[in-house]
Amino acid sequence: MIVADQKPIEEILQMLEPYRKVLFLGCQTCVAVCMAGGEKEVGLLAAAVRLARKHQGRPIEIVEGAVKRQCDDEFNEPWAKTIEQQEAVLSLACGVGVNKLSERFDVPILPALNTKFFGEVERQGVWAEVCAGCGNCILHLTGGICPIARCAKNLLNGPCGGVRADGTCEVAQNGSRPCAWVMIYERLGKLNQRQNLENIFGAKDWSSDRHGGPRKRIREDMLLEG
Amino acid sequence: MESNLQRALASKKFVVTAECGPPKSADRRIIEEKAKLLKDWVDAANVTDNQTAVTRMSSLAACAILKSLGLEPVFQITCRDRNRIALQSDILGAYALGIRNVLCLTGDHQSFGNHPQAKGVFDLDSVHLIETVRKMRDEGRFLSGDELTGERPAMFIGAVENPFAPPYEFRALRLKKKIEAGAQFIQTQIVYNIPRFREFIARVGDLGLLDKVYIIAGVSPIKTPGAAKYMRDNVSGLDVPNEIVARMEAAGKGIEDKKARAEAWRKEGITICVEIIQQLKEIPGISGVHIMAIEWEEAVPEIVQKAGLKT
Amino acid sequence: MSELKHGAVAVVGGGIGGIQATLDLADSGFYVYLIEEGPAIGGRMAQLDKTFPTNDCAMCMLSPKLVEVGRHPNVQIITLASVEALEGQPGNFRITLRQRPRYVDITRCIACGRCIASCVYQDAKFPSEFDVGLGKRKPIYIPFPQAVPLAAVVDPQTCIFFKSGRCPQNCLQACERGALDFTQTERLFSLDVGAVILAPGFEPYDARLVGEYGFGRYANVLTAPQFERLLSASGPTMGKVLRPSDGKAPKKVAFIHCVGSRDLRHQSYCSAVCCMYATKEAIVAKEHDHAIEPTIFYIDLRAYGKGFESLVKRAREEHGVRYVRSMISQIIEIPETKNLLIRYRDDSGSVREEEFDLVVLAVGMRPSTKGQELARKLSIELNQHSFAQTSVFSPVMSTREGVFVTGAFTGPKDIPETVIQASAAAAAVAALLAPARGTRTQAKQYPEELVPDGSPRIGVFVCHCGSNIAGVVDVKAVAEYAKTLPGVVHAENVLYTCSQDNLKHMKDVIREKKLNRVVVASCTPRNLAALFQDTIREAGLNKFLFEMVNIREQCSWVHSDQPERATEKAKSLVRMGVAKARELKPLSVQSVRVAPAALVLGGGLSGMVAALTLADSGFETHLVEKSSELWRDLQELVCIPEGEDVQGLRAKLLRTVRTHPQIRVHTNTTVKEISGFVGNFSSVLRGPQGEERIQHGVVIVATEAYEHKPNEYLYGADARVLTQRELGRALTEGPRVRAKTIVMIQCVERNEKRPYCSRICCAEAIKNALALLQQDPNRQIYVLYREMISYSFLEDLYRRARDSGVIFIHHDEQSLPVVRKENEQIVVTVRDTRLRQEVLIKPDLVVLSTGVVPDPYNEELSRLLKVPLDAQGFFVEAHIKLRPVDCTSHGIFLCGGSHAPGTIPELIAKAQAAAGRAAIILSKGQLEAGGIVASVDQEKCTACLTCLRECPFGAVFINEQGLAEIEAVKCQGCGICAADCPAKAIQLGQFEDIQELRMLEELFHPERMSAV
Amino acid sequence: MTNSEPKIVAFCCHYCAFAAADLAGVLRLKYPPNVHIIRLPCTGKLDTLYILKAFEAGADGVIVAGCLEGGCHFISGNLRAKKRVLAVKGLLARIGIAPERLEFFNLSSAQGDRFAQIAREMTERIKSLSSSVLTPLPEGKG
Repeated sequence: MIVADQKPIEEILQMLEPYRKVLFLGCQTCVAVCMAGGEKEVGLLAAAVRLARKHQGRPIEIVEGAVKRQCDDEFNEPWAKTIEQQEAVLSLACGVGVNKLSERFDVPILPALNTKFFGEVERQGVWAEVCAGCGNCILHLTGGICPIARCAKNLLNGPCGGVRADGTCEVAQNGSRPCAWVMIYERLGKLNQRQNLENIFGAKDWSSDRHGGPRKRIREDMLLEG
Repeated sequence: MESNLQRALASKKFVVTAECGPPKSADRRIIEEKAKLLKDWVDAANVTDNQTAVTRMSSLAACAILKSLGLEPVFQITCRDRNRIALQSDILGAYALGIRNVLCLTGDHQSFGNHPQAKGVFDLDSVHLIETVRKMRDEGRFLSGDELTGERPAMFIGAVENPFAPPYEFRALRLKKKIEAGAQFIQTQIVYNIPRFREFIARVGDLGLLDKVYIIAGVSPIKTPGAAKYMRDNVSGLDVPNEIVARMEAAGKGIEDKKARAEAWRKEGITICVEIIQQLKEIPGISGVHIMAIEWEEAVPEIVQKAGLKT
Repeated sequence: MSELKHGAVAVVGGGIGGIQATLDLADSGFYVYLIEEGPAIGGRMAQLDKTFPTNDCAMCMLSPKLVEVGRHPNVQIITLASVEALEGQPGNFRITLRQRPRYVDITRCIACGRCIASCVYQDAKFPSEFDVGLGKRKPIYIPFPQAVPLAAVVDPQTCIFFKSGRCPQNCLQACERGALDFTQTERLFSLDVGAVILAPGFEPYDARLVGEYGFGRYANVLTAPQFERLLSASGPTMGKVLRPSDGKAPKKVAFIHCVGSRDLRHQSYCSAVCCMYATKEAIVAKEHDHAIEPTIFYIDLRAYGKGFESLVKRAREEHGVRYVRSMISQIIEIPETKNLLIRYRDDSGSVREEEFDLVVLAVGMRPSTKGQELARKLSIELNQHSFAQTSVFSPVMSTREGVFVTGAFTGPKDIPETVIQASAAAAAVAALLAPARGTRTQAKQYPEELVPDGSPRIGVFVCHCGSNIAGVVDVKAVAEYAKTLPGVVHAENVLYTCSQDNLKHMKDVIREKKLNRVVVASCTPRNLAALFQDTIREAGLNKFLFEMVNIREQCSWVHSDQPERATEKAKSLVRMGVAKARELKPLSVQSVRVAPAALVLGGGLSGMVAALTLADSGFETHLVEKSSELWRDLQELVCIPEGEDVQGLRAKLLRTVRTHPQIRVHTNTTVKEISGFVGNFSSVLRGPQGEERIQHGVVIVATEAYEHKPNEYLYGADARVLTQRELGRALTEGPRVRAKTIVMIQCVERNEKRPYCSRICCAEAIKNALALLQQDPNRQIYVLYREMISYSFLEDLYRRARDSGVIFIHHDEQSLPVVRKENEQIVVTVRDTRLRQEVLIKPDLVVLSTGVVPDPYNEELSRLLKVPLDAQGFFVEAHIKLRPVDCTSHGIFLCGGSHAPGTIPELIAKAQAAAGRAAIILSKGQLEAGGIVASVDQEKCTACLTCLRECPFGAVFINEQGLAEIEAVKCQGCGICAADCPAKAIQLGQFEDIQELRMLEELFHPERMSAV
Repeated sequence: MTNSEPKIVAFCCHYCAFAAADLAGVLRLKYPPNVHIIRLPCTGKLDTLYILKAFEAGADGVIVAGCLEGGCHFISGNLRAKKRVLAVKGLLARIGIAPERLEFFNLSSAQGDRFAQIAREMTERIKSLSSSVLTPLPEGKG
């Protein structure tokens, strides 16, 4: 799932400063699951912003809503009329939703969230990045643990010298993250696949990552035109 | 054989290298002073590449200065700040400036330095970098396969390894990968824990690697008990036994005068370092020591002398 | 017994035990007369501030139970009554009661307190029974604020009217309800019942009898029950710990253990609860006033129950409670300061004197005089300590058939043990009277529910409550105001909303004005909401179309000094109530059929007893045992008590279980899967004949605990080192033990990992020691121990062992005994804390008390049943005090050693209790699901799993569509899921967001409303 | 409303805090009338939104009162509520509302006096805060 974080309220208030009539539009998919932009967060943020603006003596009128998935036009369409009546829309979706709304509507679409990463739920309230979406998966060789996403230095040939004695990564504060390569080493041991580590992993072809420029995926057989 | 360091190692000499950190300024005199301090005492000097991710004078430039002063430089180059295009370009440039030794590292993470906001590059890892330099030198090709159109950089290729970070059993294997990639000499993390280092060397021996590479063990004199404790408790990848901390503490015990106490510590730090070097000399397969007297280059001559390494 | 049995039961004693037995029986189809000697039910527990080991608030736990009993349709509470006689036989008794006059009609009294305020005694001057004499009351009083029945009572002993006949009787005039009646007289009457449960409880030992402690003479020596009242927020000092002598806060507080207990001059037995309640009181005192420095003087610290050990640990480590192992022979009061001087022996053995500001005597439990009288009148036998005589194998049966005994009447015990016995007694009664189940109870018939259509039509009833509300709040203005609120079509004032005539009036108004919502503004919904809900239901409205506004306890009573503002507030509260009422929705309650069968997991002693109890109550029971035999090994799972024919018990149980028509025994069988929920479980059993699916309404986990096999003290390495069970086996089955010198080591391998007390080992060691001496009186037996846990009557056994020459050597937890071999001679050394030196013994036999460990199979069961284990692998109960055999997951019950270690009578009672609790569900036939439960809007659910992870009751599941859904039967209605749902897909009935938000919106906006 | 007392909403759980408020009444204790109680089955039901909505509706202070720790009738509802309140306090501070206006309390059903005391304390606390919740900031930060 896409994991996002709500922007600091100060930043949101600053973004909203010029506007007096705004739609707060949440997204009920990934960002709802990671508790950043679902209907509940829309309500909370709207209440907080109203309070803050009242406090500043500049009340704001907020319409609240949430759609199933902001990354699809069809879900956003029922809101078209409302959106057109607003001075701006504050999107509580990931960056995709903000882009999508911006492509469709001539109203400023403001991001309420910082979109962070693809993540797993480590436990309730904790999300962790485990996939970098690099476009060239090697997880079958690394015991299902991704060194691109989970090693701070994207190392492909084993851990650097900065592994703490307890096996955690020195980059993560107070041992909050295990070294990906220690994990890979142990996991491959369990799977009896340590031989995977003996050969050199060649330099990665980053052109499939976003370093190759914005990416697009096309499935010809699903195209409706032509 | 264009590298003096390589020549010294080939002649079975127990070599000494030292670290020479470039300044956080454009002042070449600092390099000159350090070069003067080290020149007669070491076989080569490593120039660090924005060590701990703190921005300093470029290691390439500092190497060139050392070279001009007659001190053999080891050009440290990290993957943190350059992609494969820049890395290869710097290797070519270094060679053109007369630099013959290169030490390939991944580099400390930018979050530790003075620009934690920086984007870390990490296009390649150290193994890839070693392989890339070897490929340019031996095959005359860039990493992509594209051909060099003229002189190849005949570099003496070095790498590093840390025997003191987990998973310990994996460290020798990782060294093997580096050797297979093209590493000819290895400089290790600072050794304080001799038994653990012996274990590591034994594993390296088991893999049949001791004949294939020169291993230069890292050492570093400790200035104060505080520094010892700090390294023991806070620096990941360093293994400082309690016994060393205790020796440092004991050295200053009962000395009231601050200066005298600092001097006692300094002496003990150097003594410990010398003792470690002497033990390392006895380990088969160790070809030399790399003295990391960070911002304490003046200790190097004393250590070299006391360890009986000056011939 | 050819006659039909009666479906009614008399429960004598309204303490927690009587209450539990009453509720269990009333919930399973029997009519119960709850007979209480005093003016209110609640018993000793009502007087407690907190309960160990969790330090939960006693009243918080008890009060809902009191209310439940008070309004249970199958319960009649008879207060101020005692039993005079019992005639007849099991199934057909006639019980005769004598009821003293209350002088107050409880059907009219509303506990407003006007009579009390008007009493000629301006100040309360008589010692309050509830506050153990520390507080004062008047001759007319309400026993305590949460009392049930909640009504005043007149004490004729102190009332001027009765004493002199010359009293203006202001109270009569003050009462607006005409509830007082000084013409009431004593009444003698009889009831027909099928069985009787006696739960008269205990009395605290009279500390006056222990003269050396000066209780009654020294102002600052209190008993523990008194101290409990000082700690209580509703006690005489409002929870402040103050010295009686000068009202100052004490700093140094001493607790003296075993006052009246373990002492041949008083009571020889151990009172079983004092060690823990003193520890609790010390902690709570410290929490109330951090400056207090508690010191506990004890002989043995008996922390033997579930969670006790950790409470003591917390007391020592977190709260700094000081424990001193020393008997106290005397307390001396210092006349000037009224401080108290205690002389004791400290750790080093030297005698010290220390001054304390306050001393609390941990008085023991003694059999109540009422109980002894009861026994005489009912011709049941008492034991040597004057507690009810029971047998090891029938722990809740008296010597008279059909009369059951429970709680502290059978011996000193704590609340959970009492509750377990109460449920066990109820289960035994339910089995005895199974054919008469449902003959005395009636299900109420309601008219068909009207479907609310169109806009809200709200009726508002504003209660005067006599002058309780109307004396402060301008209730007329409130009703007038209510009329102006949108949706309100009717508003009126009522003198007493709860009176029978008004309830009828309400129903008429609902019909006449076609009301579809009702708001009652009166007292707290905690007491009467159910009554009003029932009333509107009788008028055809869904009972959830009701909202109650509290303008008494939370308005008129707290703002009587500001009547105008109280009126304003009452208006606001009514406005909010109406706002919520406009949004109310009818909630449906469905009946779910209960599969009338039980699954009992574990075929040991507990499993067999549970199965038999269920089967005797008429329910099909599957008894599943993973090994090849039921109760395979006599000694392995239970500690055999001295002189009891356990072999005979086992044989009898095996025979009855095997031949019982309602029991199906599945040996060599394990459970492969369990799905479903309370009332409707579906399980697959895997046995020798393959797999079988069974449907059942309840599950009882009855796995036992095993003796721990140690790794130290040469066990397994030398044949002369045995465990207690192995010795027990040798003593009963041979070969003959030849040793002359024997060392027994207690608490073997009880450590950080296994910190709990196994409860049975001390008694087992003593029993074995006595048996060894019986064979050969010349033997030398040493028992090395940390604390001797010979609680309750086991103390007598302990004393007998000491008298017989067994040498008990105490050692510290830090200096454990050492066992080694020197040239084939076993040598045991230990540091004796009393002698303060190392002792060396060369025994021929070393016997290890290793404690018990839960069945490792629990882990699998825990996974299958989705019920938690604690860190040691024991099952966790729903509530350590009041629901000791229930699981948090409804429909699953616990007994056996792997819920908690116990002796045979304890295990039997627990098994009966679990079976009884389970039988309640089975006897219902149908379960109600719905009402105030959460539900998921499937359109909105994003399946984020937050609710699934958070639900404390495991009520959430992911359905076939991959979305969250809530099992209404399991949902308890807390609303945690609704509050945290990030998609706002979950709503809790009766507490929907829209309802709550409307209340908030209108709270401070009266102007908004007047515009409508 | 003509009085100057701060307006306070108290979200109380049914089993403990609401019962304690009842007990305060039974004991005839006194506290300021502007404390209005909203009953929840459990503080676990307290949606953080309710707190903000209470302030929006004009409350000057909000009390959330649940059972003692370990004493929740629904096992963990009060622990959840406590965390939520902590989070909202942080948010309040950042939108210019003194976090002291919101407080979480644990109390048992036997603590009638404690309830009255809380009601009085919160009233005093809020009175002592300089400005009312929604008074515009002196420099309406534009």
